[in-house]
Amino acid sequence: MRSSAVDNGLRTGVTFGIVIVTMFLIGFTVTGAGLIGKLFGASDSATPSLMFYSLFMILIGMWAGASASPRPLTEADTFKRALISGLVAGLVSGAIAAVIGFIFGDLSANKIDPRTYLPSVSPDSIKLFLFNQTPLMGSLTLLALMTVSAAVSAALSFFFRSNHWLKNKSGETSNAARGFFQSAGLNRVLQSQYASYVFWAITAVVLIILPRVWGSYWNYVFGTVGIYIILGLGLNIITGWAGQLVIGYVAFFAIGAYTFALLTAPEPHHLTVNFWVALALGVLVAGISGLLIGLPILNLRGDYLAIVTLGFAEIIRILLKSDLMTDYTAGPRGIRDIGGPTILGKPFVSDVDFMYVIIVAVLAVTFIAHRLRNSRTGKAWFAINLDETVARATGINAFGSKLLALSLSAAVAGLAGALFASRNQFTGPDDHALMVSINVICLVIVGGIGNIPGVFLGAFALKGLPEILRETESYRLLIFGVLLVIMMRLRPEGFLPARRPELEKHAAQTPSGKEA
Amino acid sequence: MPACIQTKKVSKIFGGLTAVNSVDVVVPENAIASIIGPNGAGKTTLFNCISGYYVPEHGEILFYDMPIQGQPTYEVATMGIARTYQNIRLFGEMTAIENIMVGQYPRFKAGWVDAILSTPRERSEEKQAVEEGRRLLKFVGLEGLGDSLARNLPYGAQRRLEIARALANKPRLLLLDEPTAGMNPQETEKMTHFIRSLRDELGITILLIEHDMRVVMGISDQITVLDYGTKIAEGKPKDIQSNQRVIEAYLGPDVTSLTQKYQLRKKQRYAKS
Amino acid sequence: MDKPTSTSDQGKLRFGRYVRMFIGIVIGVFLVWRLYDVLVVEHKFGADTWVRFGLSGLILGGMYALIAIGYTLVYGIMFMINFAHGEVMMLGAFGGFFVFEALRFIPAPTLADPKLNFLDAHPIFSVFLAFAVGISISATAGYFLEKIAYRPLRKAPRLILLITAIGASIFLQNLAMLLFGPQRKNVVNPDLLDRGAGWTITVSGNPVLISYTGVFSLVLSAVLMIGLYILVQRTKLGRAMRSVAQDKNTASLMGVDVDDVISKTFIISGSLAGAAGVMWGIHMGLVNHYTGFLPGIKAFTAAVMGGIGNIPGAMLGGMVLGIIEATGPAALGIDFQLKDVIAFSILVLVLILRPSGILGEKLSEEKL
Amino acid sequence: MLKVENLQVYYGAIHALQGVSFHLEQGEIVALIGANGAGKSTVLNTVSGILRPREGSVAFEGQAIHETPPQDIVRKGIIHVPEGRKIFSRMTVTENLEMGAYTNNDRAAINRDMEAVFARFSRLRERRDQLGGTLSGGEQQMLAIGRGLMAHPKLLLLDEPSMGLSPILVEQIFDIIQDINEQGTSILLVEQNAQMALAIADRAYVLETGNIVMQGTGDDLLKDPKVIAAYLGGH
Repeated sequence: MRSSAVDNGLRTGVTFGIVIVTMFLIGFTVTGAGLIGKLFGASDSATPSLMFYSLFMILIGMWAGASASPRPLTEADTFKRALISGLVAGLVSGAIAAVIGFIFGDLSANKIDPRTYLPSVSPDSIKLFLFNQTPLMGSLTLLALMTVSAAVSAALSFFFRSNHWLKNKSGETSNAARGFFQSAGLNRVLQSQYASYVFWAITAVVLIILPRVWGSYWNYVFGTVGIYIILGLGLNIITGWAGQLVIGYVAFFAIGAYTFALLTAPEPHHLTVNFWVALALGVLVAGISGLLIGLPILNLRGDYLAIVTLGFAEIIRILLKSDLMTDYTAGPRGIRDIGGPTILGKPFVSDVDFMYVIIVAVLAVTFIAHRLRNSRTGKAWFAINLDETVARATGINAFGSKLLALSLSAAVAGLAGALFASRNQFTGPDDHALMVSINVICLVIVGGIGNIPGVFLGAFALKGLPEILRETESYRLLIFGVLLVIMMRLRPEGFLPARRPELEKHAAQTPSGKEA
Repeated sequence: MPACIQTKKVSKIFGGLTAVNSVDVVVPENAIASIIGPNGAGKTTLFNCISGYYVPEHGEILFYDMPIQGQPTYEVATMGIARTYQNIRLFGEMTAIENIMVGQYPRFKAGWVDAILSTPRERSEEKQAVEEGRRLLKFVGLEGLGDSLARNLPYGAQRRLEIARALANKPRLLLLDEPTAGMNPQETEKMTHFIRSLRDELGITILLIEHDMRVVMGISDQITVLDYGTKIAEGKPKDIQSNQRVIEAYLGPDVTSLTQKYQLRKKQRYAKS
Repeated sequence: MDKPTSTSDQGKLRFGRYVRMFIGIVIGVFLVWRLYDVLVVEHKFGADTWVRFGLSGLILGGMYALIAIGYTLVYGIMFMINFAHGEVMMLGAFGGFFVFEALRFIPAPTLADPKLNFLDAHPIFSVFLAFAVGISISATAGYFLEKIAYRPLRKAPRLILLITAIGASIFLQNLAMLLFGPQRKNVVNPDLLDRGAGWTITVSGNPVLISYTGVFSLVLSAVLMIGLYILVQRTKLGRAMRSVAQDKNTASLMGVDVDDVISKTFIISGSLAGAAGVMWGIHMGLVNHYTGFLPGIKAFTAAVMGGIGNIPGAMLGGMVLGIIEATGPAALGIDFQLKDVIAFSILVLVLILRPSGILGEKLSEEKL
Repeated sequence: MLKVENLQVYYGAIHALQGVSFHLEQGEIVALIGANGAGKSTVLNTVSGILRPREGSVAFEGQAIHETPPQDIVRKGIIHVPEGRKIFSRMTVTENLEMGAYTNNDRAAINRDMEAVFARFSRLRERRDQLGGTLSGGEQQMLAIGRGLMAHPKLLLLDEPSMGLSPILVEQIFDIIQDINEQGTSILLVEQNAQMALAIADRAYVLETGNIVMQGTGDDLLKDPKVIAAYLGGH
């Protein structure tokens, strides 16, 4: 059964109405306008201009209109149907927003500040929401803006979807592009060995030069990104390949960081172990703790395993934070003055130098992950992930394999933790909250679970982008939550899905007669 | 000939229900043996006991005179017992050749350290694995399909790939759970030949569960009949075909008279209307 | 027939059994030592203190039980850990808080007290309204959570559902934080339910306060639990829920609309969580966006402890966990800061040592 | 009454039904026979709405039902007694029967129907308060059929009712099937025990790898040499 155009519009309208009101209530309308302003190169001013706010609302209205316009397009779908859907969607969402806007505008006019209960709704944001007009005029403007933009966008999207000319044209161009690449033999060039040498050479040069030129702020940002890449690659082993979700991954990060910190900081144990030794020990202790924690729990079913690891992580964090451990781990205050790297006795602690350390670590872990991925061990992990029972029946010691995967993951997390502590020259219990794990899980999933380039993409998108879009800082976790839900629904394999290697073809291409 | 696999009074009980009841089966080396019986007779349960999924409550299972009951599944597999499943269970998200390479797992030694360092051992093993995988693909008639995902293969190809994966470990005993289920007569015919060639060319002992009597009677050296978890008959195909208890188990004691009774009742019904 | 009730994976059994035995012995020895130390050697607390702890444990346990039932119902029917369940409870707590705040602003002057507000003038109605609103909000949240986030994933692997639930949990928590601000809010009860008011009894010469809010919470949780039990055991909807939990396909062959039953299950568990949330506000007095997280995980622990999928088990598990948490730090002579460590340790230990829970049947692996 | 045309059903990449067509008239017993994995149960699951066909149609009393969800198909009078009985093992016998009458809201009528089921299967009356899981195989099969009857089926789909039952019980079950049919319920029967199925069926279809390869009256197929060779064990 097909829903009528009005129904369709009504449903979309209510959804978008709620979204707009929520955005207003959490102050995102102001942030959104600011983001649009930034897009157009406007300088960071405290109050975004009315123009950018209008543009922001128009974009939302157009989105509403586009999603309201009927899909899939059949013969019976007429232009009228699309227009009605869009119009209704705009009208309804606009009306919902207008009513709420009017209420708040009226309250504000009567000098009632809603910030006691809704701290994000400032008088400025109310004024902006109502286009700096009176409550009545403002809400009417809101209504009109939404209706018009939704209707226009519904009509436009009708044309885009129905217009065969456009569809064919774009198909042709992409074909043409592909043809060009093929005919020019670009593919072969790109795949040739020299190309990869050139690529690596350029990458190396860039990686050597960049930390020197872009200043300590970007070194800090990309240092964090690098540490999260390491964490992501580590989690990928146990979760992406072996298929065991570990929510409490941060526990191993904390173990690595604390091991390193306690060995190199003057307080509380007066140890000044060499950076490299402490780093190795941090990795080792984290790996062993992965082994020990894994022993009793790795036979648990997937979701139980996830929750148990969460329990472990919380226990470790609460213990670190408690007074009980103050003598051993410096308690809630954390550990200061953690040592930095030295090479041949020379300190190596400037932000540029440390960036190199992180780059080397990222490359090393990437290399290891790459080597493991399609090895015999890696295949065993993936087999366990897909069907543990059958994997066992083909001779794989599933428990042992999972234990190995968890230990390796934990060791990598230990490395990340040690680097993190060393770079910040500080570590405390709050560095190791559950949100670190959630961040890592998000970036692995968003990038493409089980895929190495996916981890890079995910880390840049989830740790790098928010640094650039500073306005969104407080909305970051909210967006993560939505992102997780949407990814699981639409694209659980992530933006860069993992690909299987082509072994048969590869073997066929190498002249097999020689070695026989 | 030595016994390849032998069960001695094996019983498996599920919550009070005896699924397999004191069953003795002896399969000589290099034989093709079948287990038949009505649905729910305990055939697959017996398979699961042999391959190590279940630990039988009573009895012993001997593989070349070595007791294997209670051994973990992966060790049973490593010793040389491979199996297929009634409802094909491949690693769907892996390619065909990778499925076979997982099957080869116990035969190779390279560990994670080898993988990271890319030691000569790991490189030569990997090369050997791919080579043998391709040979196996060719053997089961899937040449050229090695790089397609297992779940995208057609039904018949999936069945053959599953057997190829089982063969990858060079097993001495192969357990086949309804290898011709869902096949048409021509495909069944081919599969029958294929199973025989496994024994003749590779020297593998085969124990299979099968419902298609043409297949069973055609290739079995020995047939064991289970009913309600109990062995009710054992012997050569000819003996089984004429065994009264087997006929009863499959068709009921006086199926002819029942058939006549029901046909009569049908006639009366037609007469009425 | 061939569905296994017990699988042997000797590999893990052999390994696991020793590890588990070792852990069990270590824990046992530790417990005996600490209990002996605290109860016999030091004799730190009098009977009155234990009564006080026990009481607050019971009250806490009642709330845990209500939340735990939600986990168990949803797990029984969908085999998923509804990680966002704690957040559903938090929304209910906010609902109750806002009702009290709103009613406090409505004047209801009487001759005796011209400054009287509605909340104090009609406390019973106010509390009733708070529960009605809190429960409705949580029930609605549960309903939409299932409909928007979980329903499209009906056939997806469990891990995908779990990640979705984690996503929903993060979303709801941060939404609440952005909407209502990160600071804690004091829930101002009507005078009748003042947290300091109650009956005083004397135990070994010392007074012990039995607060009205505590008794109220305990009674209400008991009533709700009994009501739920009757709903599940005696009504048509309850039968439908149980049938869907056992076998969705067969249930639909009986004419049961599986989607509808799952929706209703989420509404019911949301309602119970909402009730627990409002109670939490009334009894504990503080509400913020983080209110649901810890009780949620602890209630999950309780559900697992009682055998997940088992309703009486969830009730029992909640009660036991509440009492352990309240008396544990004192009984073991450790810092009260570490009471959450006790709860999490129980979570970890139960899952390691007896994942089927106290009342649970042996968990059958659904797929061999 | 039931008309199935060109049914195409897939499990992932596997083509389980490759264009199955058949029909069933009011009052008939129609049997589907074939080897394991031939697609018999798939046909029943598609008719009762658990599976959706990729192509083809199922019509019941002239109405297309192949896109109707199972719970609504039940309300039209098609009751499916699934393979392996699938009784609710953690519910009592009475509760199982009440589940069968789920679509009925008339308490008195439900009690009458339950009496009728108990009259037919007296063993169930003795065990009315026992949990379904504690019943023997034969009792479970009776409960499954009784549960199906609680919904007043116009068409009863029976999947392997004789599976795992001793010969005496098989005879009882087949007697009951005929009784039910003579009281006016049409029956679509899937059976491994081809001999018995053909004996009671008015008409039958033979399935092989998702295709219907033979059809005819039950009596004719019983005599067909090809059927005898393939499905009757050559006796």
